[in-house]
Amino acid sequence: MQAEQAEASGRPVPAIELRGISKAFGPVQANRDISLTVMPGTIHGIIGENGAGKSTLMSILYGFYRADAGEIFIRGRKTEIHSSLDAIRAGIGMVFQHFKLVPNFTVLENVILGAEDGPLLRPSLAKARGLLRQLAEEYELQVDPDALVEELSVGHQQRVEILKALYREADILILDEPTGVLTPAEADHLFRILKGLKEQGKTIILITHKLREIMAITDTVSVMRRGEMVATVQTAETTPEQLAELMVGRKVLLRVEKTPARPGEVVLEVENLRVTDEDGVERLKGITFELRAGEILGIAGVAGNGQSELLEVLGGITKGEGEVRLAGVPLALSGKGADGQSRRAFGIAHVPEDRQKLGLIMDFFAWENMIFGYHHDPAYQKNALMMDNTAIRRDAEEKMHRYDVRPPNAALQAKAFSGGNQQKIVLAREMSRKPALLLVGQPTRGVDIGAIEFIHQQIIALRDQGAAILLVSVELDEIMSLSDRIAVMFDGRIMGERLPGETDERELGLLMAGVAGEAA
Amino acid sequence: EPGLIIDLGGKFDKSFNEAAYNGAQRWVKETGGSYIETELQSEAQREQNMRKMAERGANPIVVLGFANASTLERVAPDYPDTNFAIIDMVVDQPNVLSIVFAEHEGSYLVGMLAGMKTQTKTVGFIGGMDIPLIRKFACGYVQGVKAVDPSIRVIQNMTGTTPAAWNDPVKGAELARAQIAQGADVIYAAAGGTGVGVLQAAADAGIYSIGVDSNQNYMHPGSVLTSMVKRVDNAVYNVFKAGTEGTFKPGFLLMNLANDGVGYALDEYNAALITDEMKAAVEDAKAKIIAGEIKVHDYMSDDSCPVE
Amino acid sequence: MDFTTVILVLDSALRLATPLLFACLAGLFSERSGIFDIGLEGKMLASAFFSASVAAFTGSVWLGLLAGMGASIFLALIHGVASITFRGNQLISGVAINFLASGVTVIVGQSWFSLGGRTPQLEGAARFQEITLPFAEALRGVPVIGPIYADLISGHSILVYAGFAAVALSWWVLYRTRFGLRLRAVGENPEAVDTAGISVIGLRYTATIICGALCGLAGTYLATGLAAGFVREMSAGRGFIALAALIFAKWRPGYALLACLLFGLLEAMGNRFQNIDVLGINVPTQFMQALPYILTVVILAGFVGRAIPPRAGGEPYVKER
Amino acid sequence: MGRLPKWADVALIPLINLALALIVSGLVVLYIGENPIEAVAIMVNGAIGSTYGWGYTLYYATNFIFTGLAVAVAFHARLFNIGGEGQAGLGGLGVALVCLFIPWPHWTLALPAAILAGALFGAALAAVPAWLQAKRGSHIVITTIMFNFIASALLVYLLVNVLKKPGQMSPETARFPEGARLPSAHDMASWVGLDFSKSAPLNITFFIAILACVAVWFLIWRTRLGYQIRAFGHSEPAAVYAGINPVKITMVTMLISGALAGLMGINSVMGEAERLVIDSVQGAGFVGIAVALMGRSHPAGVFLAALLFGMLYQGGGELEFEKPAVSREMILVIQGLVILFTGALDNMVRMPLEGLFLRLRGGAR
Ligand SMILES: Nc1ncnc2c1ncn2[C@@H]1O[C@H](COP(=O)(O)OP(=O)(O)OP(=O)(O)O)[C@@H](O)[C@H]1O
Ligand SMILES: Nc1ncnc2c1ncn2[C@@H]1O[C@H](COP(=O)(O)OP(=O)(O)OP(=O)(O)O)[C@@H](O)[C@H]1O
Ligand SMILES: [Mg+2]
Ligand SMILES: [Mg+2]
Repeated sequence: MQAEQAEASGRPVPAIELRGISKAFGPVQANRDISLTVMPGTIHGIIGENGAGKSTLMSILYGFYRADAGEIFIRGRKTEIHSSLDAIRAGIGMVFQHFKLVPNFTVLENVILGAEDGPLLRPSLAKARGLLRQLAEEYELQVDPDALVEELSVGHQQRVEILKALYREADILILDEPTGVLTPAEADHLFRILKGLKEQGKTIILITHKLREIMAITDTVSVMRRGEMVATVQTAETTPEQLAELMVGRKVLLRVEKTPARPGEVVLEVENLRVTDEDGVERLKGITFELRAGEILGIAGVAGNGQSELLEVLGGITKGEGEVRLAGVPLALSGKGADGQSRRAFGIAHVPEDRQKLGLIMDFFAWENMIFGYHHDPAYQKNALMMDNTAIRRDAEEKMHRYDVRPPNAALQAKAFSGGNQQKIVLAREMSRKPALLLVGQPTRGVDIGAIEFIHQQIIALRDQGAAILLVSVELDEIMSLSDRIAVMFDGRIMGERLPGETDERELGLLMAGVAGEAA
Repeated sequence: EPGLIIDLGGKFDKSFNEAAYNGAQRWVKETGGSYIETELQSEAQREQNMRKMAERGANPIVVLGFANASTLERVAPDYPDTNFAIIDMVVDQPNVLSIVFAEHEGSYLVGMLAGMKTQTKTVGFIGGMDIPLIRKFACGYVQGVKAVDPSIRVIQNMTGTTPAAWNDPVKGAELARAQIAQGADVIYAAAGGTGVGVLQAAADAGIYSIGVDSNQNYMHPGSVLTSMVKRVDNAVYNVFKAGTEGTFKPGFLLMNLANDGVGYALDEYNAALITDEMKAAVEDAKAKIIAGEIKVHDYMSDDSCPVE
Repeated sequence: MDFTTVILVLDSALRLATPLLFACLAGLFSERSGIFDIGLEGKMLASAFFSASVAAFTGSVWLGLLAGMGASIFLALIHGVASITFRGNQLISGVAINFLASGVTVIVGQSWFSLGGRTPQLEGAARFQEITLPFAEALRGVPVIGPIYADLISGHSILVYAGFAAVALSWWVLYRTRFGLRLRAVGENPEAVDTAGISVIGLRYTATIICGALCGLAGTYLATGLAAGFVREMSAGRGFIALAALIFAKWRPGYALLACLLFGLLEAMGNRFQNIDVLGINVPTQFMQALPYILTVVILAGFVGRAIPPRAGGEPYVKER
Repeated sequence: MGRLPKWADVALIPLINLALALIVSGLVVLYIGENPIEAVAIMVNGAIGSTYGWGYTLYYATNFIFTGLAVAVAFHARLFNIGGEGQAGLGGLGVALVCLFIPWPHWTLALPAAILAGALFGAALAAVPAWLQAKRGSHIVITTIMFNFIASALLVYLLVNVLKKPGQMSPETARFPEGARLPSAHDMASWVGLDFSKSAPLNITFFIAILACVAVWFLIWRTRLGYQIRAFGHSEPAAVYAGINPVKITMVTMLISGALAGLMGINSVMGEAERLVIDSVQGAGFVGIAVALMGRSHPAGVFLAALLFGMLYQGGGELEFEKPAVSREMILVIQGLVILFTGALDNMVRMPLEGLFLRLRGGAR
């Protein structure tokens, strides 16, 4: 009925229209009376701080969660979406923030899961193989159909998710923070794909924290804050500053303010460092560099080129060979002393890339997490046997205030915090001890811009207090704006070093792609 | 009102406990009396149930099984007016009657039958757990077999080392098959519920088996050669009867071949299997044992067996 | 050890492996779907009892089989309701089912047969008889192959062959059908299944029912194939051994066959070689009886690496925290 | 933050669960032709109606506390120790050896030595599976199952061939000498002038069990080792990141777990039987799994669950004694139902109840 009206009036029918959607998780009101209209054949961006309710809203649209109230119209028709099956039937596909793939299945198996043609697999697999090849060509979505998903890079896993949606003939595609885990090159590639899809007439909803991306690719953008939809504007008619303000409710600095570095003594010397993984593959093939006090060395590179291994071997998590000296003292790379405890005793702090898997115990309280790794510290012991929980809590609460963790309640479990705040807990723990060397991986992954600003300020403050900082990030922006020196890694080697003022993204991009040296 | 405490194997273990239960039931049927009965569920209940019985006024109280001895030793003095009877063990207290069976003698006789019946000169023995009581059975059996022909081989197997050893007919059957494969054509099972499987496997393979404790001849007529009966039922019946008639005498009672406390079962189910010569030979040996002319070595006397 | 002995030991191993195999496959389906099941033992016991009872009543082992599977599926559904619908602790539910089965079988058995929880001995058509395969007798004389065919391969109850078929079928279902794909997926990442528009609950219940059916076969074989009637607690820990075999097998049907055959073989050897002398010293029976378990540990430590269970195993699927 | 008031969470729901379990049990009791209400009365009265009942209830509970704590401690490191049965058996052996072969002048000296021996033997049996898990990745569930069998074989061998009094029928050791006998509840009550049933097997070990609960609580939630155990249990990669050594934690946790199981020997072997018999554990190792699961691996929960199981054992025993038609298997069924309803079907009651409270609160607002 509505569809007919709209057609009669000559306006195009919205691809999606949400009216009055509300959803509560127990006491948390994740979505409050949200209305949203997305026009067909457009790319519609959604931004908002961590926990604003973006993912929840999209999960409702996809039938993963059930809304407490509200209506959904797809192409003008009121649609009941009770399960993902309903959404798939309505032509909606979704790429979740945390991928929903079966890790030990092949790409092909993941793609056909739930969309098989008959009770036997063989015909489905054959058909999917053909279709996948076709899609790959059409949209630059190349991925080996027989590879195990767990062995793919994150970028490729994402392609599998997109292929899954396209295989189900989705013409409305929702992507939740798709670039959070991608390298710039991968992100560019994704955007090309999205543009291609748009040209085919598909509708795309894109959730992201990166204003640059919003500006670059979307047609329309909606802003969410604390469960509510606060604005929807045409991208062409807005600015990043304005969006940031809408999101956070105050003015945000989008550029990092820092003074030039004043490097001091050499703190870390790494010589011919090698790491071989369990399968016998050499991951680090002889790394050599130096890092001084009061200096940030940014390691750029496409994920999977040895940056993770570099952090892990320096942090004492994995074994390696070669020579590493901290303030002149050699560090054990295998056997006794090659563990996280000893590294911390040396004053090495480590903010791991994967905060949920390594940096935190999700079921522990914030105060327990605040001493994780430092549980031997005499300040936390009451006597030879007992830990001093009162002191630990007090210490934790103080740090949570200082690092603006929200809510500053040390008695909550880590999993109760949003991603950005989880990251702040890890940073508070590792940075507040004034380490001689800070290893930090992907400090702002999945973190909203308000928090990014804060985290960047803290890292620079620590540098200015004289710490040496090794920063690994796949965000070239972040590397460019924070680092005092930039090293680019490719295939387990350092391809070259640059000063941020004397290089640009293009040159770094070439180095990251393995195009070596001065020729670039 | 007499009392009966059934041991951990359970009332229907197809052998020891069940025989006791049957004895009590026979007494009920014949006298119309009633008695108190309880089954142990755990080791700790031994003392609990003995005391409860006594405090309830049960008299006499029959406890089954050697495992109760040291508990009874402790409990009996506290109830001097109550009479106790313990089966399979000697407890030296003024109000306790200890009833012990000469299982080795009965086993000797069935061993002879096995020795005479075997064509392959190989017979088998399957016990539940490798404990002294079972060795006592085995030792008597082997002596009987060797008395017929010292060249006959006896294969001995035990079922296991956990309580499941007494209730695993599947394993019993498998052990029997293994023995059959090694040539055994008569197998004596002294393994509680496990024996059910032994008897079954023997029947399936068309060889002979020997039951234990109760008369199990009826289970596979034509295949169960005989059963080494241990008249626990008689013991319980007699104690109950003596108790109610006021003739209960504490002390020591040996149930052996002489007083039909043990023996081999002969009935319509196995009549065809036991020839007259076999029967004569066994009866002869039985008489000699009673007369003391044949001494069957009791494993318990020195924890060893002269033959293997 | 001569050739005949080898054949006979292997023959025994086959029989002993079969109940383990059914139970192991049962656990495989359940755990592959993400439902841990330590109640295999109880389900086996219940099905042993009900199959033997119904076979005793009706004289038909096939009706017994149906009853055994029915009883086992019923217990499996209790497990399903507890762990799928009510998201209870799967280990607790399994433990409870073991207790229930131990008790109920004897109580009901006593009230039906008054044989102290035993069923009457089964005879004739109330039991699964051994099947002689075609030409078994004719080929017996052929050296090597003859005895292998006639004594080892031929002469088992139909359920033994069904056990082998079940392995192949399980493999095929798991890796070659849509259902298998979804089942494997739901044990690894139920969210992937859910977002693909498939019911996680439906899949898990189906797996649970298959688990029940297979445990039913295991129990039925115990009571009507290997033995001829039910005796209380006759499963004698085989459900736990099957669980061990499942881990050993890394949750794969082919390996499950190998693991169960290995356990069967170790037990058969333990049965066969209980009394041996080593250098004139008589090895205690107890040592020989413990040997299968010791060897299991040795093999596990020496040859089998880390076993990674299905990732979503043991955790109820909860969408909203 | 919970959706239910605390009192409903800790008291109301368990009580409803228990009631449901008893109702279903009642149906089974009806089936065999007995009066279920009378049956419950007998059970409750038998379990806690007299010092005698308490004496047995708490004796059983003591066993279950030890085996339950053993499972619980291992659970915190995400290790599933099914070997409690064997570890407790071997612990009993250790206790027996110490009591038999050292002439103790007084129990106060014998007890610490027996504690040490029981713990040591229990830990020793857990050590091999622990080491194999830590070093070789051999699944601890399999290895501990296997070690139960190995332990029972060893115990049977020793009791039959080595420790048995010669010429004695039963495979059990001699009774421990006077100096190695623990004071029973009766003795202890008489020290303070109270009267306690003379026959109940409850003994001083009960207090050791309570101490063990406190010690485990302390270990898990107050010490650095406990912190490391919990962290390792929640996430092994994170533990490695924090410099916690997986091999060390696996070993230490399993040794503690085995030692706790081994301590059960103090109660059953030294306190009650005063000799080592075959199968002295009697399935308490397996009950310990249920106890730990129902107690949510928390020492207080383990204590309560052990108490509940103690009551079921003792009350069930009385019921079986009083009612000839009720067999000991009936008690297994009741236990199974209690485990099922209170442990696994918790949400069946919780979910509707949460809805109810939410509506009540909403109405109040
Ligand atoms: N399954 C859930 N159960 C309970 N609370 C939830 C659940 N999912 C989300 N929430 C809560 O709902 C709120 C909105 O979460 P949501 O994931 O939608 O935020 P978001 O905008 O996607 O944040 P981010 O940018 O960090 O991804 C948060 O407070 C979150 O903690
Ligand atoms: N405050 C500290 N900071 C860093 N390292 C420390 C600190 N205190 C102790 N360590 C190191 O941690 C290791 C273990 O410390 P310690 O011996 O005090 O505890 P522990 O109880 O033996 O450890 P665990 O609980 O792991 O057995 C040693 O290598 C020690 O040097
Ligand atoms: Mg989100
Ligand atoms: Mg230490």
